[in-house]
Amino acid sequence: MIDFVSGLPILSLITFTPLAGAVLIAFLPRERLNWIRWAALGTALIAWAFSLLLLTSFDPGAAGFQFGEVADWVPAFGIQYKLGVDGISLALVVLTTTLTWISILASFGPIKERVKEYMISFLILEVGMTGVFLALDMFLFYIFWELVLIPMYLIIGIWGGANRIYATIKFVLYTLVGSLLMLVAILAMAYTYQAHTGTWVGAFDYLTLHDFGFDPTLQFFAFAAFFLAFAIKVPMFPFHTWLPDAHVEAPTAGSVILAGVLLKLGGYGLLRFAVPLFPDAAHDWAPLVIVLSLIGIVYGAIVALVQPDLKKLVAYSSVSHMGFVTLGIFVFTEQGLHGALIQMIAHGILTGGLFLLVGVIYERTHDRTIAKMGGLAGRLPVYSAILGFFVLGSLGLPGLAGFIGEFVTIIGAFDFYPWVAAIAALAMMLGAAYLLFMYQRVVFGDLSDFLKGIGHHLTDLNRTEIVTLAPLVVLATGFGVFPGLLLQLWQTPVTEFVARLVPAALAFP
Amino acid sequence: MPTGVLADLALPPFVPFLNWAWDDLLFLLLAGIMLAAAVFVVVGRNIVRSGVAMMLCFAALAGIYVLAGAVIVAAAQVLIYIGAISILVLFAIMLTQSKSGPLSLVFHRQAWAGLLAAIGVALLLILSVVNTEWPLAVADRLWSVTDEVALLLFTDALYVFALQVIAVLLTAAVIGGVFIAKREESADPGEPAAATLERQPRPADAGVGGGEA
Amino acid sequence: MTTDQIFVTLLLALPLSGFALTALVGRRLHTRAWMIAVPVLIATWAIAMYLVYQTLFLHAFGDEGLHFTLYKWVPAGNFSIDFNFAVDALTAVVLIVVTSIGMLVHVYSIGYMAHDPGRWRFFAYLNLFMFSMLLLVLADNFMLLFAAWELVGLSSYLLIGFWYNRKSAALAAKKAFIVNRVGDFGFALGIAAVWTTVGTLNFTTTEAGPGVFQLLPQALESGAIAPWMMTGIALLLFMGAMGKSAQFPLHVWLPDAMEGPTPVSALIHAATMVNAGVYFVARANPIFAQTPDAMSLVAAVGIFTAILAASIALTQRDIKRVLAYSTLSQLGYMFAGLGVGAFAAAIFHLMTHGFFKGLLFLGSGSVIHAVHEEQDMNKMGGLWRKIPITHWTMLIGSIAIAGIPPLAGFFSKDEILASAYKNGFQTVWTIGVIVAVMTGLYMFRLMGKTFYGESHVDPHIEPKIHESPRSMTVPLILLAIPSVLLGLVIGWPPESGLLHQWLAPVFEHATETLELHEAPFVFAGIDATLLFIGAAAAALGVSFGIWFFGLFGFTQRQVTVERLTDTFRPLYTASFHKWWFDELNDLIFVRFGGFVARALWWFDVRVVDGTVNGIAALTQSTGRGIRQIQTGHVQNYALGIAAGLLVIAITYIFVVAR
Amino acid sequence: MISVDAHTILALLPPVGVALLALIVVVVDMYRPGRDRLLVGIAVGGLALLMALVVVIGPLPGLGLLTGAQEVFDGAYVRDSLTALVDLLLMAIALLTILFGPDYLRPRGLPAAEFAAMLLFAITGGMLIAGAHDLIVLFLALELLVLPGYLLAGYAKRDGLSTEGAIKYFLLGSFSSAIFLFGLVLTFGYIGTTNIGEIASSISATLGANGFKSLSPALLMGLALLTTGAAFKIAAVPFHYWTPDAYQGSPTPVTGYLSVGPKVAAFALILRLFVDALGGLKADWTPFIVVLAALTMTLGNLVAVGQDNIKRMLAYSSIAHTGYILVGLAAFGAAPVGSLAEQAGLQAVLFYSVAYSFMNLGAFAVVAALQRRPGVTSQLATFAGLGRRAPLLAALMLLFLLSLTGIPPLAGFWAKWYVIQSALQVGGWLTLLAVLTVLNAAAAAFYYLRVAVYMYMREPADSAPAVELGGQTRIGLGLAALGTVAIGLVPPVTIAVITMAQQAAQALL
Amino acid sequence: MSHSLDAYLILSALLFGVGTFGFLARRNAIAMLMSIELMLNGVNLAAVAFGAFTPELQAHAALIALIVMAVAAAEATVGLAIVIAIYRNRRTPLVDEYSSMRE
Repeated sequence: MIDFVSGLPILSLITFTPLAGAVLIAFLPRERLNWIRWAALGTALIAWAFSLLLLTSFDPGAAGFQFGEVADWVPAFGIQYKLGVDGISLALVVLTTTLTWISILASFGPIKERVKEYMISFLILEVGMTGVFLALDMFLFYIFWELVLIPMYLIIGIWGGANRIYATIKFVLYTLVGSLLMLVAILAMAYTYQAHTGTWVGAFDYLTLHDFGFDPTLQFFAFAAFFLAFAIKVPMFPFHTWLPDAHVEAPTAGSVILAGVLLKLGGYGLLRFAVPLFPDAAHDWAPLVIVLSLIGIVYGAIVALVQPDLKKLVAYSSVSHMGFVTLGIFVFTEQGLHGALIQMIAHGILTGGLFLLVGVIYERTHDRTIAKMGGLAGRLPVYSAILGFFVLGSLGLPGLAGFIGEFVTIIGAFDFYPWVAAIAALAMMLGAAYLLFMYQRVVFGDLSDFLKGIGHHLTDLNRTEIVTLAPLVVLATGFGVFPGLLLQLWQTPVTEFVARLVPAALAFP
Repeated sequence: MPTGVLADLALPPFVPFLNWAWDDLLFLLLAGIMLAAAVFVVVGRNIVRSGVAMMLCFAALAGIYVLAGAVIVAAAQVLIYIGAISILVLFAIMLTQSKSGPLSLVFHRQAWAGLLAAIGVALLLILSVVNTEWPLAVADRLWSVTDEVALLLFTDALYVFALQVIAVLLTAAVIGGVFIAKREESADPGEPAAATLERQPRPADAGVGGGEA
Repeated sequence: MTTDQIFVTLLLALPLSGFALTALVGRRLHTRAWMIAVPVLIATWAIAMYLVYQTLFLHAFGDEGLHFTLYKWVPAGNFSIDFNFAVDALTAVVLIVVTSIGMLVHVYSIGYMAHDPGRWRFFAYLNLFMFSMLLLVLADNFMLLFAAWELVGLSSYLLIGFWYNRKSAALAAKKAFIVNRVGDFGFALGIAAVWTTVGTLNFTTTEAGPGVFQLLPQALESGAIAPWMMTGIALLLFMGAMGKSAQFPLHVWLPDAMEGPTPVSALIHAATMVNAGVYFVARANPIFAQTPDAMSLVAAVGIFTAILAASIALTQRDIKRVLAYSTLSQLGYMFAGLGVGAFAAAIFHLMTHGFFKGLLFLGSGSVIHAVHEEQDMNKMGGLWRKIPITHWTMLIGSIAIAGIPPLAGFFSKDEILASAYKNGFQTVWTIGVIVAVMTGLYMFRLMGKTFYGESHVDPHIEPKIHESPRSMTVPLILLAIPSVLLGLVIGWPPESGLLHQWLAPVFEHATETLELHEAPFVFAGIDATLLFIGAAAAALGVSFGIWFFGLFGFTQRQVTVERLTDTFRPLYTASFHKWWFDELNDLIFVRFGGFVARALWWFDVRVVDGTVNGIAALTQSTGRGIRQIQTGHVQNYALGIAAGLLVIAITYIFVVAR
Repeated sequence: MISVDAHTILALLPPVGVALLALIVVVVDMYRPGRDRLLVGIAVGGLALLMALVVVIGPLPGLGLLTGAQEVFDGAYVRDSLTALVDLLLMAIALLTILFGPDYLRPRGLPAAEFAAMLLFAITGGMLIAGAHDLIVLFLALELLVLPGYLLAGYAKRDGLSTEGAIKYFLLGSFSSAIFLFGLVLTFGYIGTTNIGEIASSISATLGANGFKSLSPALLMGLALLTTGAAFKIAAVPFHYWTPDAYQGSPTPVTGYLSVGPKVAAFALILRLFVDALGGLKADWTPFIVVLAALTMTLGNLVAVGQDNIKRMLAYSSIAHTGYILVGLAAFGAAPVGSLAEQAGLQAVLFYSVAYSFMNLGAFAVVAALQRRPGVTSQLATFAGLGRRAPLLAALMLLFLLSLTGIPPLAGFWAKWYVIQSALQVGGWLTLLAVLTVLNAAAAAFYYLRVAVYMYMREPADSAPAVELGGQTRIGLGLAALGTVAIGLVPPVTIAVITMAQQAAQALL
Repeated sequence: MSHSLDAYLILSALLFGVGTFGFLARRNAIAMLMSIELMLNGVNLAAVAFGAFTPELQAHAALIALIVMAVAAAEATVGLAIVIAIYRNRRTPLVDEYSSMRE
């Protein structure tokens, strides 16, 4: 424990440092691209450093939330500015801060237009994402949740590809439908609380509501609303179709954050809010959610097999991988949850890396069509090797983080119901199939004519790109070999989570 | 017995042959004139004649007001409606050079639907008033209370207040009306030479142009 | 940590660091890229031998062997998996094969890969493979073993696809990985089932707590799980073994894997990795022993693979493919051995086969090298004088694999067949004997077509043929020695040789459970008869081979072969086309699977996304529709208001007030 | 006899002051014609002064010389918290409109004097509506509100569209006035009074004991006529037809005013009529409000989706917002008598009106600023590339649009928040209405974001003229933005508005 | 008949209805304006009728009628001003030709 951290509003610092940076950048002259870039990177690095500081001071053994910060906000409704961190949110916060600076760094080259707006958007995006993970007040949570939307809307819409407007509007509308219904549910929840206790105090407080115990009808509908919001974000089948579009059109860094953090918001929401607040409803809904997760896992993988576009392939692979997250959460076993969590982190790291790599090749060739690629191994050996690393990580190679996520989830799912695990495990085969198929076509063979036409622009990774990728490689390996680093971080909340839910454990069929 | 205005006249109590009260006859007569004139107002092809018919209608209505004992209202009706509003309307007709024309110019294509709707509204109104027991109403109508009206107008706070509001209203209407109706001597700078009309939909790429203000 | 524990750790750390170093700096070493990898491997081999010595000869770790935990790997609540190792007799035996052949292949590769610009990658991958393989052998729990299992798959993938600009290599690598994944799918589920049932994944009982091999039989006994569940678990686990050891129907990847450099074929696809399945089933013998149904299935799959592969091997023209199918066939033997309960015999065959098949592959590599990367046997012939060391060592290997006494193959193979017969699997035995005949035939077909008779080598290459460098021939010679002697040294007398003594504690319980009453081998009666039949079958096969394809100066009977081929044309075609398994797979997975995937994609775009877009479009078109009521005509608007008034009034008066 | 005491003067001072201000403007213009800046100064200064005066007079929460409702003129006019709130709001609306109006009018050769005078007269009417406690006063005030409105709509008298909008507005408005008037007379004839308090007590005492069932057909007819008239004024579907045409045709600043001023006043009218006078019958009129609300928001949004003219789009959007506000009224109606939810509903109506005024006026102010140069159309294409051409203006537009969408933590979000919350407090059918509201809000995001798409994601036309902002427009925009942000984000402001709305709601009950 | 409230009210309703019809059916702006005047007169008639039959309301009703007249005058002023303005632009008094803005 470092003592001085306990005196700092460290969570607010992490959350709002990027905002300060955004304000700073707003005052920088538009033409000074490098000032803007470095200011953004510096801000993100400071936020990252704060998050690491938090990590060092965090006590994984302690129950409940730590480093809490509370201030009244709208006392009329008992709305508070309330932040707190437990192992689960801590891991995701650090993932967020890490991926943010990587993304910003990765944008140095590709983003040449309206750099100022871009960096501001990105930093505000970070505020929203971090805030979602730290908020302990339903209202505050909702604010941060929506705050994420606008910067992402701009990032896709302004700096995206040809069909970006369709993609970004689809993204926003889809997300908005879910989140607005969630708002209704939050309000209904708060009102029910108020009607029962006669006071608004605590009506939005997560911890209070957590122990309140809502009646079944409310649980049913509120869960439905929460679930919809989060399922869209995750995204679960059949609410996933915004994802391929958004990914294909988003700029590289946007894709990285989208896949790396934004999807996690959904998973986090499910396990932090939807399930603990409405345990009975969650229990009733679980079979449906599990079935959808399984469909997502298999379906996403199969559809990924025939994608002609690299980004679409990775996008559909996200659908498949995130299926493990929802599956893990809703089997209500300790292993399932552990698996889901580590899968979230792993997916963030690995898919983030894949998108960075796709971005690298896109920047050089202005194309992502798999069929036009081929033979990169000879020309871009480092690139190919690192792509191979992420492909293997993504298909769940032991030793890398993705394996732990999938395997532990399968264990948890098997504990719940063997056939569920069996179907989920199909992803092992299908994942290998589509990823290796892609890898083979892109990397192996002779250099394609299209790539030959690129000429000397087709260069291997430069130093910046390696700097952006190296941390991801290290993390993916580190968490694959020492998953305990993560697992022990969130052991306490996971235990609490499972204790609240007694699953209807089915025996061996 | 005839009451009201007709009470002073030495008339037989009932209309000969019809056995109606005189004021009933008068009422029917006026009502008939009024309705006929009103119908003419709305169906007449020549709008100038419509205007004149409207004056007739208002005049007949003034008579009915008298019958109903509201002499002051009748007087106001003559002054305001016949004297002011109708003349205003006629002026407007002249100014806009509205002429008579074929029916297609008079009535909108959906006039039949308008007729149905109007009949519906009228029917509903009639049905509802007929089927209503008016709790405050007395059996027979009362005689004029002109002085009371005057007294009320200047003593009842409500009407004093209303009068002030009407004053403001008329002021505003006059100031605005004059502005809108008055012809500009010359086009001001920046004004498009001739106001052009903008039709929807317009090509999406038209960034500039058109006369829409 | 004790010294032995450090050694075990080093056993893994050395090749891993070798991999890392070579990957990082190997490129700058140019032709000396081997300079990290090979010494590392030699050191590894030395340590392994030390451990083998400790385990097998000094019995230093007792019957249970050495168990220790490096750190807690996956502490996911009560799913708590250690990074732990075990060195017992079984491990030690396999270590001998793995490290010895591994070391020799490394040395061999110095010469073989000398002219390949990618050699640094090659050595890096080889070291990675050795690390994975050693981890697989040393792992003391299912999950760690599974991890290693996948890692060897990865190394195999990398090495098969080593010549990445060859499309066939890339495809073969992908195929190998994916087919293995099919097996791993079952394996993973099996592991999940094990954990769900007993709550641990540790193999054996240690201080840390009871292991699976103790708990599962207990659970069965106590009725906590039904027998069919036990069978289910065993079969799921066996699925993994089938994938890795290329058993029917997951055998399709192995022949294609010959796209890799020949040393890889020798090391991974003949001597070590493909044996992992055998090793694992032997390791899991306490589970399999509980479920006779599963055992029978293992035996059936094994022996079917044996004859299937042998039948294909008879007609292949590519020298490495013949060896590949031969490997399949021999692996089939091993599984047959496992299935009939002859665990030790299977491991015995694993050992001997490792050596002689490694030898054969390296030899074939030497041949291919000599004829300038030509693999078609129809373009060889008469090479025995030009590359004598290669020829002689390969001849030894061939005799060994054919099962001619007293070479190694004879002992191991016949032990399996004899056990099959004695344990009541007469069918297995019968087929096994037929396969033995076929083995002799296809091996000597290979020898004949390659080394004897007239030369069909390209005349341009013919004069350039020369024996391989010493770094290649020395390993051949070193491998030839155990191919000859190993059987006699550790396999005699049958069923109670040195190997059996070593492995007895490992398979003790299984043998008891299966109630195999081991009558000691006597050189008479049924034992001798079986021994004789085995030897005779081998001799018959070899004779046919020599008869048809020659030996040294004996002439080949081309005409006879052709007549024979014509007579059995349908059979020949089937064999030549490998019974159309690739075509079948192509149909099912590539074509049908592709169709399904495309259909789902269509579904995704048109139906799922179509619904989303449809809702949006519907909203827009509804909006466009409703817009029409805004006609721009005041009268229309007024009519609308009047209609609204009517509706409200009528509802007020006639509905609400009613 | 009439007694004019200090309280009467205090109570009437604000509307009288505004009317006088209008006259002052006219008179000053007579003697110093064309001095727009002076006029604007007078009007703005006067309004600011009067706003301060309202604050001084009260009754506002914890403020004002008047502490409770002050009835004057025998109860014909009442100054309570509702009056004070609406007064303030209308004056703020007028102030903003006068600020950004002249910059638009001047280049078109239109005088500021009549504009300001009409505007001030109109809001005098609106302010009188807010305090009207007698149907006659209500009607007169309504006429005072709308007659200058018709004139303002046709203010650009040489422009075909402006006059077209004006005549449509006028004809339909007069039609509806006649309808309203008939309803008034029928009510008068039946109940025998026009005083709202007396009507209310009469209804609650005897007539409305059994709801509509106990009413005579004539009174029901009267109510139907009143409902229609009122629904017309707030532009609820199906009485909304005039809105798009009038809004589109009017000079843009006028459109801005029309979209908020008359709407706020009309809602004050609805509150006085339906809550104050007919509150006792609410069980029977509530279903109609529910249907109206549902129809209004849905139709408004559906039709707005396809619009290419931003003024027309915002017109439909304003229809949709009317629907949202009606949800608050419906919540009041459906809530049990005397419950907190009743108050919450009214509070929501008022809060929404406040928030809506600022953001909608702001949006129109941006449009007006863009159209400063005559000839610039209000087609969406005008906005193309605004993010580059005028970043600040674009950012403000984005702010207003986001607020209209209901993105937290802007004012519009809180507005929706209250509306939904009040609906949820009641539960039952109102929950469905709340859900419909948020679905509508999501659909609305589509067209609001479309503007953002044009601003940020489309390239400007080459001929796009530079955008210059007038000084007054700047101030106006700044104030509107300040309101939009502060109501949402600055707790004291939020609380102040909430409390005002709350007290106003209490005053009505 | 003239002694019955209903008679007056029916008459008022008829006048209102005729006005409504005119408003809905006529194309000329001024004719529509006149129709509105008819409607307002219908309302006035109703007000006067109530006054005539209700002692307490008699004077009030008359005042209401007067007020309505004043409002009608103001409306007419404004309306005619607008009609004149649009006539200047469009050269037609036919309202349904003012449909530049729709949908």
